[in-house]
Amino acid sequence: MPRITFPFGPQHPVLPEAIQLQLTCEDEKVVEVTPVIGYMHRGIEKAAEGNPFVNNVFLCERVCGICSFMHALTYCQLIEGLMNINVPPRAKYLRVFWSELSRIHSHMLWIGLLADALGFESLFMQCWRAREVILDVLEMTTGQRVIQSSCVIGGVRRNIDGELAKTVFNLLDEFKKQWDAISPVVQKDYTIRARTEGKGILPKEQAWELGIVGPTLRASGWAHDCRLLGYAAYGELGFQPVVEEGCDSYARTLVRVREVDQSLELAYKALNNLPEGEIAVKVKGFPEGEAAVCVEQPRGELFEYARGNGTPHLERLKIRTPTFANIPALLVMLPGSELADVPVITLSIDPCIACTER
Amino acid sequence: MGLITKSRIKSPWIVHYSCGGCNGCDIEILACLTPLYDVERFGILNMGNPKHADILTVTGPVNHRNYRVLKNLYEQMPDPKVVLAIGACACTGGVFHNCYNVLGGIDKVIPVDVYIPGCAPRPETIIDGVIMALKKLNEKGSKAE
Amino acid sequence: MTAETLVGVLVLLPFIVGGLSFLIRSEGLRKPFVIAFSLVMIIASLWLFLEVYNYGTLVSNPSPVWEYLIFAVDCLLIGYFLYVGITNKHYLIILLAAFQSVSFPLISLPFHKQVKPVLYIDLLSVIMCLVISLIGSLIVVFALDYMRNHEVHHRVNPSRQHIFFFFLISFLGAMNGLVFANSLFWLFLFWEITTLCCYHLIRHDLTEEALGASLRALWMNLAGAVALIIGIGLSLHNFDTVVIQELISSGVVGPALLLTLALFCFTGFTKAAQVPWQGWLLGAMVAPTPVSALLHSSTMVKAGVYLVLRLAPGFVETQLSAAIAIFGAFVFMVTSVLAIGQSNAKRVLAYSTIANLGLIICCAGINTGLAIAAAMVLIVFHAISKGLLFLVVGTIEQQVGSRDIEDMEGLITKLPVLSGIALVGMISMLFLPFGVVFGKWAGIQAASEPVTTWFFLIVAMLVMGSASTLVYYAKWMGRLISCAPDSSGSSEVKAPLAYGTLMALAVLAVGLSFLVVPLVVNVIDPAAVAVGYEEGFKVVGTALATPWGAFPVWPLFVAVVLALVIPALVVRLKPAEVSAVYMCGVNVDERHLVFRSAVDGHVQVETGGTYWTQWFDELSLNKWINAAGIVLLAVLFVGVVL
Amino acid sequence: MNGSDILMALAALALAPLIGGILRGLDRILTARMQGRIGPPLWQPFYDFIKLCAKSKKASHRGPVVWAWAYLVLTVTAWLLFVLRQDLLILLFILAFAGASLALGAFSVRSPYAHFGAYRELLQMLAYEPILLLAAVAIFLKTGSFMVGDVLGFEQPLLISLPLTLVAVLIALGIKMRKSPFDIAASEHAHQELVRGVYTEYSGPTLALIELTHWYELVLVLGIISLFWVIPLWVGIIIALSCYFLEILIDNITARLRWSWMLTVGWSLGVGLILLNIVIVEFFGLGLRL
Repeated sequence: MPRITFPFGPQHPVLPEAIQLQLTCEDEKVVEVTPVIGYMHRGIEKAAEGNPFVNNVFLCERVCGICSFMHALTYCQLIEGLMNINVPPRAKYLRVFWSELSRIHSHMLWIGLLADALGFESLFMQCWRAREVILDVLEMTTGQRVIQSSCVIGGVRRNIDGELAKTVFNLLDEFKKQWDAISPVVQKDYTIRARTEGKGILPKEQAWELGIVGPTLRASGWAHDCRLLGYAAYGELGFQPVVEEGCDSYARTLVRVREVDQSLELAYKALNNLPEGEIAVKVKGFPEGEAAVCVEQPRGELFEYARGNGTPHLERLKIRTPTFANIPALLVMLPGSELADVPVITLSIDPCIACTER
Repeated sequence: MGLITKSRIKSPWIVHYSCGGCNGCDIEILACLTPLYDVERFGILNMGNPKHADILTVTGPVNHRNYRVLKNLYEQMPDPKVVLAIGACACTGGVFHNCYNVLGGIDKVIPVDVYIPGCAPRPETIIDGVIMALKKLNEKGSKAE
Repeated sequence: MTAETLVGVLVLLPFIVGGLSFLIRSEGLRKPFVIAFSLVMIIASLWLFLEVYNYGTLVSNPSPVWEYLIFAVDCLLIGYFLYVGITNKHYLIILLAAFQSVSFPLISLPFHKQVKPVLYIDLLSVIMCLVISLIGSLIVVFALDYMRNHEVHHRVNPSRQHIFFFFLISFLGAMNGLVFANSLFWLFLFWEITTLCCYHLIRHDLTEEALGASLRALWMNLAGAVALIIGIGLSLHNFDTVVIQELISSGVVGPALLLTLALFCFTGFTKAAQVPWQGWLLGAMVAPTPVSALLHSSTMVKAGVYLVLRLAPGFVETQLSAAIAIFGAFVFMVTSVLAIGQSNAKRVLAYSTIANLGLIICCAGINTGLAIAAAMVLIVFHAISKGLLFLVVGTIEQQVGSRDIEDMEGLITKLPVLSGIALVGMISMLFLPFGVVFGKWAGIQAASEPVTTWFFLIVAMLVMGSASTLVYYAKWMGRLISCAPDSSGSSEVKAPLAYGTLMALAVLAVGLSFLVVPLVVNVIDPAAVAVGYEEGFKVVGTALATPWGAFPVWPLFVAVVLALVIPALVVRLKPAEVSAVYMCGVNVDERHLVFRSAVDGHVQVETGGTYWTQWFDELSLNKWINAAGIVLLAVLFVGVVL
Repeated sequence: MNGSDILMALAALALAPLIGGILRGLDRILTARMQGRIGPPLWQPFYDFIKLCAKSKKASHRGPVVWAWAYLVLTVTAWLLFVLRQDLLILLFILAFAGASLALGAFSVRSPYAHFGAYRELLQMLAYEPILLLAAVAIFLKTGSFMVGDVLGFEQPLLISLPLTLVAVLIALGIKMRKSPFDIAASEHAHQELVRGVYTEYSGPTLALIELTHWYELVLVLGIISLFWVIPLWVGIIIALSCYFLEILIDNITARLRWSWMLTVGWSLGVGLILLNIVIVEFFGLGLRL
């Protein structure tokens, strides 16, 4: 059987980021996949050791520009754990609010990219248009569109109250209106289903064995979500993870679609139940000892570990990002698929290479 | 204004390469295509193939592995062509300036025509940068003729 | 020289020369001898053509002594087939040959009527004769160089070329005899001789595969011959004649006649390797390439379609005719589809041959003046182009060491002349304004006329087959022209005789296409008229027109010259304008198709071909296709009786 | 061919790219509007074309450039055959030659992306060729001729008796115009696994050539559609333009599907509809034959 071996990336129109998949096809069927990374590696963990620990918030949130808030949140929770800081309840609720908005904007972005890779241009445009509303909320409440820098050690930097809260509610309503028009299309459209159903199957058992995380895992039938740990205000808000049993790309799409609804609900809840009080506490001293923290990022479990030695500089910072855990899933899903499905399947784990390579 | 000049200014096709940034700028470039900003109004298309493109937009700092990719993409573009460094990292290395694997801004590898600062730059800024690049593109084009 | 002498030369000379070249063991001596023979054949056939063209149909009645000779040779042949069956323990062959050995004397011995005319040589016959003698002779000349190389490659010692040339050259005589014959007994004899030649030429290399393929070819062809004998028996029983012309112009079209004709057509289908008989032709591809070119594409398999075409006037406007058309169109479609999934060049050509024969049979089944003319056009041009393609593939195989299309990637840089000729051959098979596609065009036009109830199925199958043809040839052409920047230079070994033949055929394919107007108007149309049809084509301005369409010949040629020839001559790139291919930015350098991959390792780009095996898989499709073929054949016979 | 024919051919040569370019411009504006955007100016395709012409040449070797010329010249030939009211089948065969040239141009570079594109281009041709050829046959059955000239002189509108054929031709049109769900070999936008497939290795002036050819092709295909209502001709043109609009609409409400789906639709639905139409016309006498 004649073979076709070629590079898919690092620069490739369907990949917004630089990763290479070295593909070997027979006919249009993929028979071998070798993921090649290193095109985006910067060395953030090492650089973090050289920076004062307070500044690392800004470095960490630039691990990934899409879920930057989550990265900042994780790092802050890590240091707060290390230094036993009690974050005020209002800050916790605000953190949930921004986390969930980040999740919405990330999922909307993803649905758009999926539609784009499928050649469904108009859906891409509609998703991104709706996403702009969320970005407006983020910009209004934090001052920036994509890299908000609103989370600091000890709390958050900005408050949401009064007129601002009203505007935010209006914008969220506006988003909900747009989203309610988009979401049935994503779920029901014949062409989207034809392209995603049964593609990139990740069997339930295998998903667990490979240590897959996030929506990819939940689409294979596991109710695993770090938010169940109850960090920030999640313990008080209460929620059930979204689970799908389909194990295919369509199920992963559905998980994300339903998570947008869920996140919106959580955001409303968080904002409605904002406790009164301070939004940050002052940080004194330097981190010492070890701590680890898990946060559910849009792509799955984000794990950070730090060791402090009582100086302004951390001795070690370790970031394990969800995409790193999910790349093995590609090696299960891609072989045997058609070349036309490679973008769909690759996107279905929502790869964030900037995260993975740090 | 000659027909060629006018056409050149009205039809900038873009190829985008994400060097080693954080994605923030990449999604802002993509956002430029979408209804709120709609750069196709200016004839700007994201082609995804260096052989079709006039403008190379680069985000993120170069590192030891991707500088060859960047160079190769630049070489594959037919003349006249311009390069846009989008975001602080692409301009200077930005927040990653002290990372061990980062060489710095992309001007370490290829000539940059327009620097667009910001972390991440807003879509409006990016569009502004592209318009500035067009002037340079036309200068290069006329010089070649 | 009278016309009858010419006929004698064309039929008997090959046997004599074949016998002599069996005796001449020296290659040096054989070469000029065979070349001279080829010239004689070409001249004689042209001469005969002019005779018939100028003075009309030629009938000839050789002395009755020949009848005895023919009977004797027939018996010998059947006996030999029986012997082959027994020595190979091939029960099917034994069965078929035994049946023949009983039935043949049974029907031929009691028959004592004077057959008149024994030979009936009209324009259709001489067109076939020209194809056989002209292309056949060229292929024989080609074989001179080819077989020497072949034996060097396969380390055959002592040489077995004398056996090869004996059968190859004698075959030409048999074919000429076949197309001239009007008596069914004569036809039967020559039919059996072609079967014999085919059998021996396929098994020439004596490999296991070759032996198996030759036996398969033998039993399938014998099955056809059995149908022929039954047909002759029926003809004798019902009409008391063995004269083809009498049979088809008897005027009474009843089930008895139709059944006889259907049996003959069935015989034709086996020879033309129509579904479900395609297996023997595909197997026959193990034979040396000149055999594939001569027997299995341009001439012997044409005997099958010739027979159908010859009989076509006998079943005009019957259900049999419609059934034949549907059958032919079906074969055209399915074999074209099957060819898409093939990577063995000779197999692709074999499928393409079967498809084109199906198309010709379909035209014969449509059975209007236009359709018959289209069929003749196809016979002529297909013979040239396909003969050329087979020879090219053979030559490529000798130089590259493979007949796999995958190994022909980028051949245009390695073997520029040969690949150029191959491209000309394929373009002439595939695109307007070249002859084969002209025939296809005329065929579709003829099929569009609702002469039968099922015409819409016929035309649908024709267009689907036509689209499939485009795919597999274009794919192959794509392999040939696919160049990498680091391709090495030419390494061609140009054997003069082989290359000369190839050039001649390529020129013939293009030149005759250019002359299609005079060809059709002066030869093909009169040939169709001579067998009793109305004129298919007329000339309107510079175009060749059917009643419903027009084929502007030279404007299309101008277009093709402007489109391909001039750009190919004019377009040049400066060194500064040459750039590497797009490889996602990880090219290692400008000249090599290598990219950087994991841990900066260098990986060679592979660009293997695509065959869509999940759709066009031969094995899984075959059972359906064969079943459908059998059903259609059954319909053909059932339809006759109804 | 007489003087007026020559004049007409020259006019057609000059006008087709103009009309095709404007239609493409309209397409881009309409597409943008359907996506909630404003879109480029109407003349955008011409700006793109001129800009591409002014770019420097780059190619792997001369093969693809030669085939690009073949693609252009053959498509123009088909267009001229149409304008000079020649045989529809010949026209379609030449168009097939042109399409194959595009694939061969992609084949002639050893680039995996171009090769994938070329293979898919061939599959596309496999899917739409039978539809177009059969449509010509259906038209023949109504009008009694394959000549465009005779079709133009046919009194009764073809659409009345051949509506299903038009639907089938719409499928072919979608494939030919590279619109979703059929933009399998080369999508309008590059965000596809093949990096624009057959066009990957074309750049600058050669890409402009191909763009120009697309304009001719578009006008030709719309011209063929307008044959469905020739008296008065403006109705046919309106029908053709509505079909074009419909394609743009479908493009915007569907994702790209796989080649196997396309082939199934082409060979079953496309061919089936025309056959059904032929059967209805021929055997149930809806619309008498000449």
